[in-house]
Parts: sequence; structure tokens; C-alpha cells
Amino acid sequence: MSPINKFSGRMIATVVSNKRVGQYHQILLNVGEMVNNCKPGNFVAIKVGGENAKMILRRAFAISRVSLTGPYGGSMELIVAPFGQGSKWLCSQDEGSEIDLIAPLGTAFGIPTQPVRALLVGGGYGSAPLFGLAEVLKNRGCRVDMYLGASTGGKIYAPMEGKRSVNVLRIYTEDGSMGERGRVTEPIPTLIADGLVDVIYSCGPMPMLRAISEIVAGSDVVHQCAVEESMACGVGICMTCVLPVADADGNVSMRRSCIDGPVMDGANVAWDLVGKVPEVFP
Amino acid sequence: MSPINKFSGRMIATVVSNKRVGQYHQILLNVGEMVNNCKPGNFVAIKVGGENAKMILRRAFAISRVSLTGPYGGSMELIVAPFGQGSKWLCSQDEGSEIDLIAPLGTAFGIPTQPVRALLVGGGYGSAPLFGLAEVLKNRGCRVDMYLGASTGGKIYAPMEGKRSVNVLRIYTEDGSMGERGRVTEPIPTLIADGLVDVIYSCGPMPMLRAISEIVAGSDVVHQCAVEESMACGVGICMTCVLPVADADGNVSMRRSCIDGPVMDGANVAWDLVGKVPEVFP
Amino acid sequence: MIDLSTTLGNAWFPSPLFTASGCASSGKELAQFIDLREIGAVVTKSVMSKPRHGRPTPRIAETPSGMINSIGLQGPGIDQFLAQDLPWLVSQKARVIVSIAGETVEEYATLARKVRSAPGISALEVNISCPNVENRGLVFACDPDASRRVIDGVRKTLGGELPIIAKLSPDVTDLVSIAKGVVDAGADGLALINTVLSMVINLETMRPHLGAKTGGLSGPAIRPIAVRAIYQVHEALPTVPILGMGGVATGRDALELILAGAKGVSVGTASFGDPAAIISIQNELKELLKVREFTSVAQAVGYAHRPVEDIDTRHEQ
Amino acid sequence: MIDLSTTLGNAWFPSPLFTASGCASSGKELAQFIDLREIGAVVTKSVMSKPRHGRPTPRIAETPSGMINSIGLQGPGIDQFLAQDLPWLVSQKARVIVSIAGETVEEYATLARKVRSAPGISALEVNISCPNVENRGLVFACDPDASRRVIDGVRKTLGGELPIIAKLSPDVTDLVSIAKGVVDAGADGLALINTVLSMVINLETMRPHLGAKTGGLSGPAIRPIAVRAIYQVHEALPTVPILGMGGVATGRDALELILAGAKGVSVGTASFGDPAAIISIQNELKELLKVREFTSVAQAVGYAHRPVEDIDTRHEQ
Ligand SMILES: Cc1cc2nc3c(=O)[nH]c(=O)nc-3n(C[C@H](O)[C@H](O)[C@H](O)COP(=O)(O)OP(=O)(O)OC[C@H]3O[C@@H](n4cnc5c(N)ncnc54)[C@H](O)[C@@H]3O)c2cc1C
Ligand SMILES: Cc1cc2nc3c(=O)[nH]c(=O)nc-3n(C[C@H](O)[C@H](O)[C@H](O)COP(=O)(O)OP(=O)(O)OC[C@H]3O[C@@H](n4cnc5c(N)ncnc54)[C@H](O)[C@@H]3O)c2cc1C
Ligand SMILES: Cc1cc2nc3c(=O)[nH]c(=O)nc-3n(C[C@H](O)[C@H](O)[C@H](O)COP(=O)(O)O)c2cc1C
Ligand SMILES: Cc1cc2nc3c(=O)[nH]c(=O)nc-3n(C[C@H](O)[C@H](O)[C@H](O)COP(=O)(O)O)c2cc1C
Ligand code: FES
Ligand code: FES
Repeated sequence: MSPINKFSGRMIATVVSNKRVGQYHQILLNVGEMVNNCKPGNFVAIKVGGENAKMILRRAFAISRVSLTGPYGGSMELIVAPFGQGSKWLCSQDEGSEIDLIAPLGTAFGIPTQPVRALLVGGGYGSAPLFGLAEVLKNRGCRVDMYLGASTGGKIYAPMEGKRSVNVLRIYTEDGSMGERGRVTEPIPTLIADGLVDVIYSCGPMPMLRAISEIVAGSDVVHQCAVEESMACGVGICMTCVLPVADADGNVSMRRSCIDGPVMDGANVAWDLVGKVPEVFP
Repeated sequence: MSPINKFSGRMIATVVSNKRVGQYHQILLNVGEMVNNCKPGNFVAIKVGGENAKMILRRAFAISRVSLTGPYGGSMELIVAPFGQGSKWLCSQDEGSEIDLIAPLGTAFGIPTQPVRALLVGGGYGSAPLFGLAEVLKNRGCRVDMYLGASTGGKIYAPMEGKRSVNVLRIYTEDGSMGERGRVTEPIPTLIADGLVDVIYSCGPMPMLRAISEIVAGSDVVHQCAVEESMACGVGICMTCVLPVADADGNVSMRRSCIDGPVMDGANVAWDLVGKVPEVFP
Repeated sequence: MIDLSTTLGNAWFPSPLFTASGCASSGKELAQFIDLREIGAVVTKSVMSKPRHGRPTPRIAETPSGMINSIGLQGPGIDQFLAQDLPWLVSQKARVIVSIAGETVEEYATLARKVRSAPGISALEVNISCPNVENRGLVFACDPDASRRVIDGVRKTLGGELPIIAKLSPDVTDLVSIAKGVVDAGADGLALINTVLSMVINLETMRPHLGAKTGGLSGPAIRPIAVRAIYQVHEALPTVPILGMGGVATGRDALELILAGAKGVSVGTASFGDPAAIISIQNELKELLKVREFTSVAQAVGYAHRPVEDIDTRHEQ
Repeated sequence: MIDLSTTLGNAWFPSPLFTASGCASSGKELAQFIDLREIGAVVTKSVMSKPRHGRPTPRIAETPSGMINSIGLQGPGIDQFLAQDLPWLVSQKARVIVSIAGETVEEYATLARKVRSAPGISALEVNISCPNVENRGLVFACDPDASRRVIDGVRKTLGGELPIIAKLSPDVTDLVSIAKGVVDAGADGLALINTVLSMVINLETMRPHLGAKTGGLSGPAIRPIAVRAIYQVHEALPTVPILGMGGVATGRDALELILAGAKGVSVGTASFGDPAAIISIQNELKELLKVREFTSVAQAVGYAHRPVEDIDTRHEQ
């Protein structure tokens, strides 16, 4: 049996706090022992809208960080953009509200056994899982640089505490309202050319992930990216969340991003086929 | 243009208080000036389930009482039985919650210009509008007796304050757990035979209204009853809430209980045709 | 400024928002909550030649994001309708689309003849989702041949002035062929969709909840079916105007139907939840069109059908 | 004690609750959340003769109380299915109903031949809601003749052992006649209903949201359509077992379909909202049957059809 989702379960968690941070909500949930099974890259599937909701599908959110020790026991942090009805509902839940969730789901970022030079690239709320990851990498002796990008400063999520685990933190905004003006992907080619990075971990919009994959192509840099496709079930039973992914022989098939992802090897994703299907079956 | 619903409007009202009373919830809503247009017998149509609800139709509740002067300005009281999803949702709304309502709707109990001997008969939460009515009748110099019935004591709604406007209050329960054991309709024939009542006002389950209509048939007693049919719109546009009602010539047609009711002359309702349709059109 | 006006055949309307037949009664009741002149038109409850009691109660059951109804065309009959309801609407300066329904091809023609001479009507909606008593109660709209004959009879009786809008049922295997049939027979436009045949069982009585057993499903639950129907028919018959309906409750929903191909949008069930829904929908639609830089409703009609390669040329139009 | 067991043709199941085809993948993923032996059977994703990539993404859009999907029968093909997925299910002691789908009458027969020799299968569900490549892509289930030929071919190839359950589409004018046709051709039971053809337009791109443009509507939104379909077909064919499905999310919903005439109930979309939904539904159903003083599921099947005069004779049965 596939080990995926082996440790996942459903629970009712209580909202410990809900704070606005820029254009996002930082939501802390009391989840108890569950945190022991959560790894950076995993996500949570949340039931939205309350008891009588017309919304029938769960919403996926990356687990930003977990903490075992805290005033409330094990807790999990999410960074949520109020986007549509479901995420807006979640952002409106006050302290003490109960949240129906299933976690931890999906693959996690691979952690190198050797200390490597890691570059973490986040777009928008995509930075959420990177701070937890940075901590793990730091503890393994890695050098951790983090580059965050967004269209505007309000969409950069970079909490104070998170910066501790990071050697360098650079911020890019397209409108120049925070950090440097430009795209977060722009400085990467030089870094690679200068041999300053071994592994790139990325999380953010699909075009950003694709751009990074194209930049590292041909180099020795490994690229682990957390993808985002529309998900109906989040647990592997509906086949809605597929992406074209190549196997070792280069044969492309449609893989479920909820159980074969969200963390995937960027080199294996057939980015040009996303939103299409391979012409013929291998 | 029909004067029905002339004074009705939609508003967002705040819950002033929500108390459990037996098996019901007594819900006080701050509705401001609207109370000036509310008469005993009118009802309110409430949107249930919140913003993302799968419930799309309003729920009808009798206006139990209104008060112009109070710590919060004009307020309206409802007595709600937690029955299905919508009424349960309403019963779960705490102080301060906002309620989307349309009121006042429908016909009101006719108030005699002369002081008469009135019997008010309520079944279950049907007693709700009778206390407000009793007050009005009392102020007109009527003698007001009130008989309330239910299957069990927890389903009798009879607030302390309400009793002030009533000369006699008798309670009947089928299981004998409160008041006398039996049905609320049982003592009525004797009252009528003894000539102790001029008008009966009733509100409660349809079989109770029908039984009273049959009891008064042939006597001079007028019977004004507040009917209850499933309503989709509450304002006269959908034709779902119809009842077979006879006109002056005895021709039966299907009349809307939301605008030609809920208060109707019991003698005109073709009780044996409820749930059927008249065979042919007159 | 956004030009909200639209046309259905040769009838012009200042707004693309209409009431849905059977969801505004005769208009009077709704007029307590909205100004009827502000909307495109009032589509009246389908009227038959004789007065009707309709079906037994219960006539309604709520369902997830929807409801089923079995009103059964209760109404005063065409003569009283023309004598009382219509003149009232006209006196209010409301635009009126009269909906007719019959049990025989002949009844539809008779209704058309009576409507023909009545003043103040913008268009005729022909509700063919009715049982055909001459053919085992098979619904006209489910029978390509019967649908065509109804429209043909109405067209011949009515003459060429008043636009005829044939209202179709989604409960068919091949909606496009029914649509083509009625257009060939003389329909100037199509109304899509009527309710979807459905049932709810009452768990207390353990029998069908509605007095009539089955009823028609309406409300947001069926919107995806309506969008598909409108898109399919607009694709096949791009020049035939469509009055779309089915689950429209917000401006977003109205725009969705317009993008799929509707030139007008009727609001039915949503008015039960809020009698002023049609006005909020109209305001929201205006806002959504503006944000998307449309300057008229007409530009948005069927916009979802444009080829993928297309450069956005709206501004140059 | 309530006897939850049920039969479909000659196949016996300890519970009337099944997964719905395409909503449990191959069973493995669901097994992380529920014990597959506790439910009636796993109905597998419809498998075709060759592996398939399915349709382009996005493949899903949520709708009010529902969703539309266009997976397009992505899957490993029958050979890999029989070599890997089926043996795994059998090793878990799950009961299995294999669902097959084809593009030609011949493909269905080929699939039946391969399934015939595989051990551990309780029944065969034949999903005929697929485009027929030999007839302009017209869906088999929408064509009475093609549906009959598919089932006839499967029946002949399969022999008499394994019950055949024909899965029908609600997108037809006359469901009962399609049902009669496939039963005549050899179906032992009917699965009702598949998804309803629908569309959502994305208001940002202003094009159909799904990569495949149209998709199938499922979830509570369509439950009233499913109940009507089951009721109608059970009324016409009271002896033919029905596996009901469409929007079942609670025990109440399962009982509603059973009262309408379903001997078994598949849970599809509800599993996406809660992978253990089928277990809660099973528990709730048991409770509801008990409160209503049924002692078995069998007593409740089609109970909504009893004549009004009937005295309640359940206890004497
Ligand atoms: C693995 C994963 C991790 C994610 N992590 C985060 C996070 O940490 N913070 C955050 O704010 N958002 C995150 N998202 C995106 C988030 O799931 C969507 O923004 C959210 O589901 C939108 O729901 P809605 O009801 O607000 O929007 P609606 O548009 O109303 O949603 C309708 C449907 O579309 C789906 N959908 C809409 N947008 C997206 C999207 N961008 N990606 C996937 N499905 C979508 C929804 O799940 C739902 O089924 C993540 C998505 C995935 C797949
Ligand atoms: C004029 C009028 C006055 C009423 N006054 C009161 C009151 O003062 N207190 C009170 O507790 N209840 C009252 N009711 C009944 C109340 O409206 C229903 O109990 C309530 O609508 C049930 O909604 P639900 O969502 O809880 O139940 P559900 O069963 O989920 O409701 C589903 C649908 O059925 C309709 N429905 C269900 N039961 C009834 C019913 N008994 N009568 C009419 N429609 C129904 C609902 O409106 C809704 O559309 C009144 C009804 C009417 C028509
Ligand atoms: C209570 C009710 C009564 C209806 N009566 C009619 C009618 O008389 N004639 C008709 O053509 N359609 C009738 N319809 C169908 C609506 O006009 C509309 O096509 C359908 O309800 C879908 O739109 P909606 O989801 O906005 O309600 C009725 C619908 C409802 C809910
Ligand atoms: C994502 C998804 C995939 C489906 N795949 C299949 C399939 O492969 N074969 C099939 O017969 N039905 C398929 N269906 C239809 C379901 O089996 C079921 O008939 C329908 O969804 C109604 O049930 P529900 O509302 O409980 O989901 C699929 C449905 C969904 C939502
Ligand atoms: S979201 Fe259902 S399989 Fe991935
Ligand atoms: S509830 Fe709609 S007409 Fe009375």
C-alpha cells in the first residue's frame, strides 16, 4: 500500500488566533499530536462554509509551520489569501471557531542528508511552507537563502521569526513597493552560473515554478517545487488534480498532484503540457 | 393595487436576545420603526443559514409581539421551534447576530369595533401571536380567554407577562404533563353552547384549526384562524402556499395563504379539500 | 456608461433582466418591492385558455441550493388575464412578455389569437413544457414534432409582428434539434431552460413530498445545466436570440449566462429569497461589465465562444 | 438488529452502500480512511481497454451544492487493472464491482471477455455514458439502440454468471424506455444516475472553465433528479434491481433513494468532501431505518410507491 496519507486523519481543530498580515491571514490551529506527522510541503484540506454550506469541496492550504510546544499544545499555522468564498470564510473565522480538517496530506520537500546550499523561492503566499523548511534545512547545516516575490508588498509574507533560519532574505516586488523591483526569478541564473546553489525549493504560482524549472534545466541544480492544481478531494480519489509528469524513461503520464505532489521534481513536470494532455499513450 | 404588503420591507435586524423557553427559543430582534406597521397575525420571512447557505428560501415565523419602547428601540419577538435546518440555524443565532428579514407580511387578525367575548386558542408555538392579540383586544374592552394546547408541557408557550392581558388562561397537554390532560379543542363545544364566546381566534396546527372550524360551524361564532402552509416566497409571487377557500358565492378557489392569509375566516376554508384541488373550476 | 439595452427579435428592452414566468405572479405583488419599469420586462405566469386550480399542495420542497415546485399552472385563464392583469401592467408602464401554455396545439393557437389583439405586449413566450393531452400526456417540449407544430400554429395565428420566444425543457436527449425545429417553425427566439423534472421523498410520510409527486427543479443547483444548454444552442444557432434562465441569483450568474450566449436573463427562484433580487442582479451585472471593460451587454453576449487565438478587439468595435 | 444486506441480481452484499465509479479511484487511496470490507462493495473507476490520459485540466469546478468534472476516464487500461488494481482489492477482502467503458460496442465486449476470467468480482457495471465513436460521438446511453447493443454484446460474451448492471445517463427524453431496452438486452440491474451534462464559465477568462468545456454535474444539487429517475424506473420495472446514486451525502439521502426504489446506493462526490462519508452514511442509515421500525433494508426498497390506502404491514412481513 502506498505510504502516502498513511498518517493523515480528520479532526476538528480550534482556531487559536487569526491575524491579518499584509493581504493574508495568519491562522493558528490547535491540532495536538497531528503535528508530529506534518512535514514541510504537506498540506491540509479544510471544510469551508459551516454546516449548511453550498460549498461541498474542501480547500487546500500549505502547512506553513507546526509547533509542538506552545501554550496550547501542538499547533499548525496557515497563511491564507482571502480569494474566493471558501478562503474568505476561513479568514473570517475567529479565535475559538472549530475547523474540520484533514492533514497532513501529500508529499513533503526532500531533505538532503548532506549540508547543501539551498535557495528557497516563494511567490505570494507560497512562502508559507518555506519558513518551516528553512528551519529543518538550517538544522541539517545547510546554507539557506530565501528569495520572495510578489506583485506588491502587501502580498509578501515574511514573518520576523522566520528570518532567523535564513542566511539571506531578499524580497522582490513587481511594483517596487517592497524590496527590489522585479521578478524573484531574475537573479537565479547568475546564482547558478556562479555555482552558489545546489538545490532550489520553490512554492508559488505555476508560471514561477515553470520559469525556475527552465532556468535550472541543463544545470546540476535540483529543483523541488510545490505545485498547485485545482483539487476536488485532496486524497487521491477523484483524478482532478493531475499534471503531466515524466517517469524515469521520459514517458509522460497524468499524475495526481495531491498524492504524487504537491512537492515534485521540477525537472519531471512536462510544463508545456500543463492544461493539455499528452498526444498518445506511451 | 392590493394593500397587502404595502408596508413591508426588507431589513437587517440585530438579535437583542435569544432565550430557551421550554422547547422553543424566544428571539428578540431590533427592528426599529418597522414595529409601527406590525399587527397581530402578521408574519416575518427570514433568510436562514448565513452567506454561503445551500438553503435558498426564507422561513416564515409569526410575529409574537412588538414593542416600540424598550432599551433598544422598536423590537419584535419570535417564538421559534428548532425543527429543521433553517429554524435550528435561527435558534443558534446569538445576541448581536444579524438577521435578514422581510416584514410585516400577510393579513392580521380582525379586531372587533365592539367589546366582544373572545376565545384565543393556541397550539404549540401557535400561541406566539395570541399574546400580542390579547393585549389589543383587552385595550378594546374585550373579555379574553386563552386556551393553549400541546402534546407535552415543554411545547406550551405561555410567558408570565403575557398572562396579564388574559382573563382566563387554561392549558391542555395530551400527556397531562402540564395543565389538564386532553386536547385544547375539547372544552370549546360547551363554551359555545353556553353562549360564552363571540369570536374565536386560533393559531396552531392545521388539524386543530379544522377541528375548531367544524365546532363553530352552524353557530354564530366567528372563527379567525392563522393557517400554515409551506411557503416558498411569502410575498405572493410563487403560488405554492395555496389553500382552497370559498368566496361569497361558495365557489372554491386556491388562495395564497401568504397574502390572503395567514389569518383567514375559518368558515371559508374548504378544509376537506386541503391537499387536494377542487374538481372543476366554477 | 454601459448600454444595458437588449433585443429579442424586434422587441427592444432597456435592460437584459426579466422576471421568469411563474416567479412574479401577475407583477402586482412584486411591484410592492421593485419598480417594474426598471427591469427589462415582466414575463407573466404562463396563462392557459381556461382558469385552473393547479396541483394539490404541498407544491414545494426545498433541495440543496434549489427547490422543486408543482404549481401546475394555476391561473385565471386568458380572458381574465387580458381583462385585468395585462392592463394593470401596461398602466404601470412595465414592458410585458406574455407567457402562454396549452394542452393541445389548438389551445396554443387560440391563446395566440387572443393575445394578438391585446395592446402593450412586447413579446410572446410560448411555454411548451406542458403535457400534450392528445399524446399520452407527453410534454410538447420533449417531442420534436409536437414542439414544431405548436410554434407553427402560434406563428400562423399571430402574424409577423410579435416576437415568439419558444421556451424549452432541458429534459431531452437532443436539445439542439428541438431548438432548430421550433426556429424553423417560426420562433424568433428561445427561452432556456425550464425546470428539470425531479422528486423529493418526505422521510416522515415516506412518500413523494409533493402532492403531484414530481416537480420541477429550479434555483442555483441547475445553473450549470442552464449554462450548458445556452452554450450548446448558441453554438448551433448563433443568430437566434436566447432568453436564458436557471439559477441566476447574482450579477455574476447573469453574466455567466450572457457570456454563454443569452441576450436576456430571467430571474425566477432568486426572487423568492429576495423579491428585489432582480434589481441587485442588474446593478451587479453593470459593475461586472464595467470591470471587464465592456461598454454594452451586446458585446458580452456569447463572448465565451470566441476562438482561443482571438485578440481582444472589444475596444475597437 | 437491522439487516443491511442487499442483492443485485445474484450478487449478495452485506451493506447497501457502495462507492460510486470514479469516486474511489482503485480503492487503495480510500483504504487509508475506511475499511473497505465494511461497505457493500467498491465500484471501480470505469476502465477501458487501453490506458488513457483523460481530459486536460482544469477538470473540476465547484457549483452550488455540486461540482462538474471532466476527468475523461483517465486510467491504466483493463490489462493493468486486472493485473494490479483488482488483485489488491481482492487481497483486502473488499467486494468489487468492476465498471467498464468503451468507445465501440466491440470494445465493451472485449472488456467483458477479459473480466470474465478474473476472480473476485461480484458484478459488472457497464458505464454506457460514453461517446460512441462509430456514431458521431453520440453517447451510447442517449441512444436506445446503441445502449441495447452494448448490453447485448456484453451479455453474450460474459455468459450468465456475473450480474450486469447498466449505468444510465439522466440526459435523455425517455429514461424508462432506455431502461427497458437494456433490461431486454440482458442487464440484470440498472445504475441510476450518471452525471448531468453541464458547464461553468470562468468569469476571469470568460471562457468555459473546464479544459474539456463541458463536464458532468454531481453532488447534492442533482439528488432530486436522481430520486425522480429511480422512482420512475422502479415504477415501470419494479422487479429490476437499481443501484442508485446522485448527491447522497447523509443517511437521510441514502434512505430517500432506497424508498424511491434503490436496492443499493453509491456514494460519489460526498467522498471528496469526506473520505469516510460512506461509513457515516451507513451508520446514519441504520439509525433512520431503526427509528422507522424497519428491520431490513429490503423492506424499505421502493416503500414510497405503496398505495395510499395501504395499512402499514411491515411488521407482519
Ligand atoms: C496544495 C495546495 C496548497 C495551497 N496552499 C495555499 C496556501 O497556503 N494559502 C492560500 O491562500 N492558498 C493556498 N492554496 C490555494 C487555495 O487552495 C485556493 O485559493 C482556495 O482553494 C480557493 O478557494 P475559494 O473558495 O476561496 O475560491 P473559489 O474560486 O470559490 O474555489 C472554487 C474551487 O476552486 C478551487 N480553487 C480555486 N483556486 C484554486 C487554486 N489557486 N488552487 C487550487 N484550487 C483552487 C477550490 O479549491 C474550490 O474547489 C493552495 C492550493 C493547493 C492545491
Ligand atoms: C405563516 C407562518 C407562520 C409560522 N410561524 C411560526 C412560528 O411562530 N414559530 C415556529 O417555530 N414556526 C412557525 N412556522 C413554521 C416555520 O416556518 C417552519 O417550521 C420552518 O419554516 C421550518 O424550516 P426549517 O428549515 O427548520 O425546516 P425544513 O423542513 O428544512 O424546511 C424546508 C422547507 O419547508 C418549509 N416548511 C417546513 N415546515 C413548515 C411548516 N410547518 N410550515 C410552513 N413551511 C414549512 C420551510 O419553509 C422550507 O421552505 C410558521 C409557518 C408559517 C407558514
Ligand atoms: C414556482 C415556479 C413556477 C413556475 N411557473 C412557470 C410557468 O408558469 N411557466 C414557465 O414557462 N415556467 C415556469 N417556471 C419556470 C421558470 O420560469 C424558470 O424557467 C425556472 O424556474 C428556472 O429559473 P430559476 O432557477 O431562476 O427559477 C416556474 C418556476 C417556479 C420555481
Ligand atoms: C470525479 C468523478 C468521476 C467519475 N467517474 C465516473 C466513471 O469513471 N464511471 C462512471 O460510471 N461514473 C463516473 N462518475 C459518476 C459517478 O459514479 C456518479 O454516477 C455521479 O457522480 C453521481 O453521484 P454523486 O452525486 O454521489 O457523485 C464520476 C463522477 C465524478 C464526480
Ligand atoms: S484532488 Fe482528488 S485525486 Fe487529487
Ligand atoms: S408563498 Fe409564494 S405565493 Fe405564497
